[in-house]
Amino acid sequence: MAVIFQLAVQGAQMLLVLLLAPLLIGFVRKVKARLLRRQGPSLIQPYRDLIRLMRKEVVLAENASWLFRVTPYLIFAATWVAAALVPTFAAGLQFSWTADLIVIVALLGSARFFQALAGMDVGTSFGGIGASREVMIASLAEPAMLLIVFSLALVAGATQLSTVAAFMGSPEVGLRVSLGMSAIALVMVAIAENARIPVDNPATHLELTMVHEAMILEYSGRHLAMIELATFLKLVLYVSLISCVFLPWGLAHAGAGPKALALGAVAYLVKLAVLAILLAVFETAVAKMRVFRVPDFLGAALMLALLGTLLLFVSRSL
Amino acid sequence: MISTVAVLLWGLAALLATAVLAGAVSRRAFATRLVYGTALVISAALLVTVASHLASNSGEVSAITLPLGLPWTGARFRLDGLSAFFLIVVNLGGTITSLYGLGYGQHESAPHRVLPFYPAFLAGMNLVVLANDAFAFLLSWEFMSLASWALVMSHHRDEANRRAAYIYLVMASFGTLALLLAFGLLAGPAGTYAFDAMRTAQPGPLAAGAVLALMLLGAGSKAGLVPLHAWLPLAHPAAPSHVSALMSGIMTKVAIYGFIRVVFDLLGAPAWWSGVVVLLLGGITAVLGILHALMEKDLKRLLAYSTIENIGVIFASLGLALAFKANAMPSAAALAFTAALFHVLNHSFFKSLLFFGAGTVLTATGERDMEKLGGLIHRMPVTSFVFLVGCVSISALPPFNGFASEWLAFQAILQSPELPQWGLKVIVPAVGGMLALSAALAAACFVKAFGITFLGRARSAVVERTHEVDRWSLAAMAVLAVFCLLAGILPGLVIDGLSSATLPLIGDRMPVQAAQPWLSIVPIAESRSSYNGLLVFVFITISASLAAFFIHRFASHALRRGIAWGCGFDQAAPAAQYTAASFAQPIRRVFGGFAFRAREAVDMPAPGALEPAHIKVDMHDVAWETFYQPIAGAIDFATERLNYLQFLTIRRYLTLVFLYLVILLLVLALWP
Amino acid sequence: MTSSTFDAVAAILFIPAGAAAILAALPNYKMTAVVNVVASLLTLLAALSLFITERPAPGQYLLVDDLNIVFIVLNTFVGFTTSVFSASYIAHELETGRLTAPNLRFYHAMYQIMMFGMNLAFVSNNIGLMWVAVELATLTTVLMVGIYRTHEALEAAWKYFILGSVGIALALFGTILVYMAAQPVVGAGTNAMVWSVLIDKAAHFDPALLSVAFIFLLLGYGTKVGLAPLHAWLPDAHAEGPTPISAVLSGLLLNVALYAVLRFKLLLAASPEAIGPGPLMATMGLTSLIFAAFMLYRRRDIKRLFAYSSIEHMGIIVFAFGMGGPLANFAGLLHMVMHSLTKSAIFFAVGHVAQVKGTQKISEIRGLTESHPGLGWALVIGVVAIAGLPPLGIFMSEFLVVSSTFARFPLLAIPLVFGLLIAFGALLLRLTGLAFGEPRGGTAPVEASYVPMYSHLALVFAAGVYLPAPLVAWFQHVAGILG
Amino acid sequence: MNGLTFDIAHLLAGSLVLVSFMMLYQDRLFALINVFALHAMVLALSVAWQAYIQDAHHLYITAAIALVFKAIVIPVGLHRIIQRLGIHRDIETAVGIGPTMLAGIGLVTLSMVLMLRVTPEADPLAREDLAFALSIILLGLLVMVTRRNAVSQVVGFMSLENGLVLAATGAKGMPLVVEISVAFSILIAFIVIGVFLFRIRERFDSVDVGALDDYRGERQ
Repeated sequence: MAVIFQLAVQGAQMLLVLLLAPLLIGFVRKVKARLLRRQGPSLIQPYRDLIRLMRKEVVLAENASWLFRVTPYLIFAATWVAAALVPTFAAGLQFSWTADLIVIVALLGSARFFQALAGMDVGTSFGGIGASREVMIASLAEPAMLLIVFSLALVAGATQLSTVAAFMGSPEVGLRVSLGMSAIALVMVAIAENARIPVDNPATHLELTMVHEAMILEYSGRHLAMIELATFLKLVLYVSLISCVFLPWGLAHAGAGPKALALGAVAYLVKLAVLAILLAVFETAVAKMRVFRVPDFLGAALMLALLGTLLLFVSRSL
Repeated sequence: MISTVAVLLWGLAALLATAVLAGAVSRRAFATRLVYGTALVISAALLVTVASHLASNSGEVSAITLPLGLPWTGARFRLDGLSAFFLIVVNLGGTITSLYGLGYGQHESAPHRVLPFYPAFLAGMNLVVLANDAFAFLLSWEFMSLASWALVMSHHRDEANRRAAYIYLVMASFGTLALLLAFGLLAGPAGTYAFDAMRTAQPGPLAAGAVLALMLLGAGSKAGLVPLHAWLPLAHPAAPSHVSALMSGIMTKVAIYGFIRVVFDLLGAPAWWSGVVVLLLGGITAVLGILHALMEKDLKRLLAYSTIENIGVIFASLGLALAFKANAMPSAAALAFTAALFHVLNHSFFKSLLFFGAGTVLTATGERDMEKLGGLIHRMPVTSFVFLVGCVSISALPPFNGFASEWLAFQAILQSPELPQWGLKVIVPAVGGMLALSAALAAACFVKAFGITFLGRARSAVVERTHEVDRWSLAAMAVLAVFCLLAGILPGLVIDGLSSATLPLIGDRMPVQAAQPWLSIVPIAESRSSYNGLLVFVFITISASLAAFFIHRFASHALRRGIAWGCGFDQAAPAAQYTAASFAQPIRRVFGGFAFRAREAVDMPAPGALEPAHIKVDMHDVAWETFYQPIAGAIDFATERLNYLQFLTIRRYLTLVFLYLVILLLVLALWP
Repeated sequence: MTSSTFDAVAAILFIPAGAAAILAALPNYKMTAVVNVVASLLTLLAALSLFITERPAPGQYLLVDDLNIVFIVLNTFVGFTTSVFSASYIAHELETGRLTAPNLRFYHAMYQIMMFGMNLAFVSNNIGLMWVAVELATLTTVLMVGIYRTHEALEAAWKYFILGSVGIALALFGTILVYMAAQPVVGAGTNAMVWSVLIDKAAHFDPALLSVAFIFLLLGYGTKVGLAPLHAWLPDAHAEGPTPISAVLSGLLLNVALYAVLRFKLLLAASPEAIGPGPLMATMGLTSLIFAAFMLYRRRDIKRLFAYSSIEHMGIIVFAFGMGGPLANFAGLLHMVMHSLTKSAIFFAVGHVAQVKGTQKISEIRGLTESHPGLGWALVIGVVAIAGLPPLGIFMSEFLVVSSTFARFPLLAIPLVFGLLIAFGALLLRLTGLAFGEPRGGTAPVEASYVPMYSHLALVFAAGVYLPAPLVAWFQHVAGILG
Repeated sequence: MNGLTFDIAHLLAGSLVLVSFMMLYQDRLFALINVFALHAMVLALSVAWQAYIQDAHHLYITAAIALVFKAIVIPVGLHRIIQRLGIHRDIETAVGIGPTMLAGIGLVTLSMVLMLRVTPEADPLAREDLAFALSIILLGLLVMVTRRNAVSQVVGFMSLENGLVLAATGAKGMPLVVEISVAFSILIAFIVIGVFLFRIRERFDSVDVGALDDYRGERQ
């Protein structure tokens, strides 16, 4: 019985992230539009876009191989699984022990790997631009992310997100300079990973500046829908990751009663909204940077993360 | 009851006999099939023997002493957990490589230069792992080098190959001499060269430090530890591809075995700083190796450099194990050690797979230069698929095997806070960062390798004519691909298998994983960290197929082929694609400065001018220029100076004799 | 019984001497070659018979003990194989007209005289006699080195002759000094020159005299061992003489001189106050090793190359004996035997190469494994062996030398290893050029037989993997004698 | 033995060293050869004296060889060669006379120091003889290395060998002395003939580099 309930919760979470993802994007866009004094598209516009894409026919480049057609599903699957493993409203779900933070990061890595390959499959220079820039960004973002994971794990003594979240919620965390650094680094990484301004502009299609869009330039129809959805999921993932690690309040524990779970869900939605607004504000405030400034940006993130890790020992044992 | 070692030795004797036989018949048509077939059978037999030995009585030691080799020591051979594991690695590699050779060998231009040495090489590697005294060890070690040297030399008409082989063997014998000195220290003045005797004798701290340093020189130069790696990217690609696979995938592991055998087994309790040294070397090696790989456009050289990276990862884990062992943290040490061994196994899988892939590409197109390839995925579907699997595994992406061992290594790194020494506390996470960086770069590197070679459009005419290669090669690669997946989704079983190797050396083992629910792996406690490759795999498959199902159920099926978007220019020439160099350019900009002292010189014609723009990049192999060239220069200088002594007149020679006599007499006169 | 063994010793001496006389008389060269082979074979058999028959009591002039049996057997064996090789080789030289029939007769006669001289040096129990014998062997080789009568050959022979003569003089003075040291103890007369007597009484000799004596002996005989800086004659003598003689020089004559040095080392070691011979020899050995290693790089003549490698290996051997101790001495003996076998095999190969390619210039010889597989691979094996790679014999001795040295005197092992590595680099570099690459030079088939070459290599290989227990016990005993 | 015999032996040996010095001083070939003849003569005398005091009659043979062969035959032969080769007027020292003399003195002192370390119990005559012999040998070598000309190097070698004979005869009851002196005479004959046959005019070997190359095979 309990197991069934657990499974239900797990499934609920999977569906939740899937359904919330477009909404979050819509919300961010809406807020940005409002900050620019525009009306902006409606909140559910992303859903409409996805459905429209589904209906459209796929125009496949002549040179596209099977890899090109399989990739969207792989990306979607990898991202979805990863997103489903991050505690959103409840920690310690049935399958949370399947993967810890490192695995989640790696899953996103696999998604990126295939996306870059797909970008190169068609054999245009745009795909190449996108792929090479993407892997360059990743080659800095991933280590930064892992160092963040290290410092979290070294504090909480675990890489298991539920445990980390529980620990961060508990009073013995205290206020640590290194955690602050990790938080900042995590935000920076999240921005880079989700191809947001100032690293990349999700709205642009100016060839020379785009990174993520360049890779998926040749995608259309249902394939594009899959990829778009995966991108949305990724944002949700990072937002819920930040929230569950650095704002773990109200996070229910699976197996807790429906009431706690509902409470957790509400808390989660609030966190999402807050972070989305922050993101929108930030994005409107800053300008996109040149591609070759990105390494400095991420290098800073990397250094912060490393510093955070090293300072741990100072701040803990002394 | 004949002991397992004896059986194994008989097998090796058979291998050597095959080598001799091959020498006799190597120019016949049937020789290729015969030799590789025999090697296949024998290696498989050896594999089965070791496996059954492990299964029947794991950890039990079986030793034998033959009246060969060093007279008063005899040639001693011993099969324990560690050697059993490495024997499995070696013979698994041997079996599959022979299978591959059955097909690939048909395309060999000079079989009589490959066939005799191939079985000898296999036998040499086996002997190193079995050897139980210094002499037998070094003899097999150098025999292994010699056989592989001959194989590298097999296409000797190419100047580059000759140079590669030369540098390789010089470095190899440098390593051997270092090992020789190390064993000299361990054996002591009495010359007790048996490993059993060395095990009991405990060298002093200074001697132990010297031995560690010498082992790093000796085994490190064989494994390709920076800065001793210079020979590796030259020699490995120069050999025929299946031999490259053996050298890169297996021989480097034998070198690692040597390091483990001496440092973990013979040397006794390590000092904590030894962990620091090995850790740092490992981390630096990993990063530099993969950066070099990223800059390569020769497919096989790229693979060779990535071997250096993986060696670095393994050494880092070993250093971690040393550090934990030195601080009496057996469980953590066992974790790190297991991670290292696991990665040894994995690397032997996917590196062989990738070299096989490169070999098939080479036979199909005759090209190693990625800039001339591209679009092979249409011509060679199977090869490209298995190569893709290899790329995913080596890039440490779940749910494949490369990730599992990488994950274990990270888990081991996370044990570092318990270490008492501040140096270690600080260095271990830093090295962890290096490993993370190298993993990310590895992914980038193999996106490039696969993307440029197999994807996109053909960059040269050769690709149009290519087609899929023979069944043997494909079978070999398919088997390895399956192994990569299995080791990735069932890591628990592998970890349990490794316990028999870990237990005797570390004194502890990782908790039994097979008992875990759903076959997930849990290094310490589920609450701390756990990973379930199987479930991840299942989830991805399910959700992907769910998505696919959903799409095909509800979305439109319409599909149309159209030309790719080229800013309005239709059918841009294949040359317009990204090349390997241009793909690596952003990363070169980021890391090239310190790693290669890379300089870019762009001459951009004035706007409106019609002449093409040029970009010139010059990169330096820092290790080569810092260590090798000065040494070569010094030797050259010395020879030049001394050479005058060949051209003196007799009177001058007499003067030499005379002066020597007078000096000696003076010494005698001043003798107290 | 004793008489029968004395026959063995006598045979070792008289067969070559008699053969020399016959050969000097025989007109036709084919016959001479055969006689030469037969005589050498008989000598070898006689030497082997020393094992089965009981040894003669050391007399005033002759002595057979464990130490010199090693040398005698090695000497006669290589002498025999070389005679087989030279039979076919010299015939070819005759066809190409580098030699004439009279030359040949002279050559074979000299060959036997040289064998006689060397055997005499080994069995002589009298330091004066030993001196005479060594000089006899030297002078015969001088004559054979100059046999081609070319400018280079005469040049080389002359250099060899002059430096050799000075060596002779120094060695003689050393011998006289030993006598002077012995005479007050042993009393005047021949007894004061009998080694077996000297070694017993050596403790009472005057140490200062002995020390001076040893220095002169070391330099005198060391000149013939080819230790740097006394080596000058060696490379040219090897390069310009007929190849069989190069093989004999490297394989045997150096050993003869080495043997003399060893005898006197023992004598000196027996007298406590005298200077220790060990450090002196170790230093000279190390110097020669490193010097020769560097000299290997710039060699353009293939025979000169391997001549320098002989200097290098003599350096290793002398170093090993200088180090002393059971391990090092064992290694030294083993290394000496292995070096003789390998180096003569290499010179056989080089001889074939020079004949088929018609040149000794390294730069003009390429891709032997392509053009002459049998020959090329033999050369590869030989060089691999001489470079000290397993599974061949020299590896074992170098293994023992290096490891034991490092365990005892780490600081000495570093230059040793350094020298070995430098030499290895040079040899391998040249080998790569010679054996591999696009074939260059003549492709004429080899008439001469490969048998001596391959039999040596086979022995070296066997020794590298397996040393029969009796041999080991025997060597260990000898190593014990050498202290 | 009584003082007189000792003194005579001592005197002869000492004068031999003195003659060696004279050889060092010569820079003309003829003069050098003449001095060497004197050297040989003194050697003959001292050997004869040794034969007399040790009443070892075989030593007379050595003395005779020294007198006939070294003091007469060889010098005459060398004169011939020199005239044949037309080099009798050459001044041919590689090192200046002065330094050579200094070096010679150094060598003599060295040999003295070495030999006086020998225990006094040893036969004093033998001791002195050894000291002188050693210095003669070293001086002979010095001549060899400081002279460029083949002939004078031969002369140096012969004086060296005289030193050996002196030592050998000084050693009481040493066997094989005669044989050795004979052997050496033959050796020297070889050398002289070699010098003559090979027409080695100036030196044992040319110093002009071009010639060196084709002589020594190396260096293309």
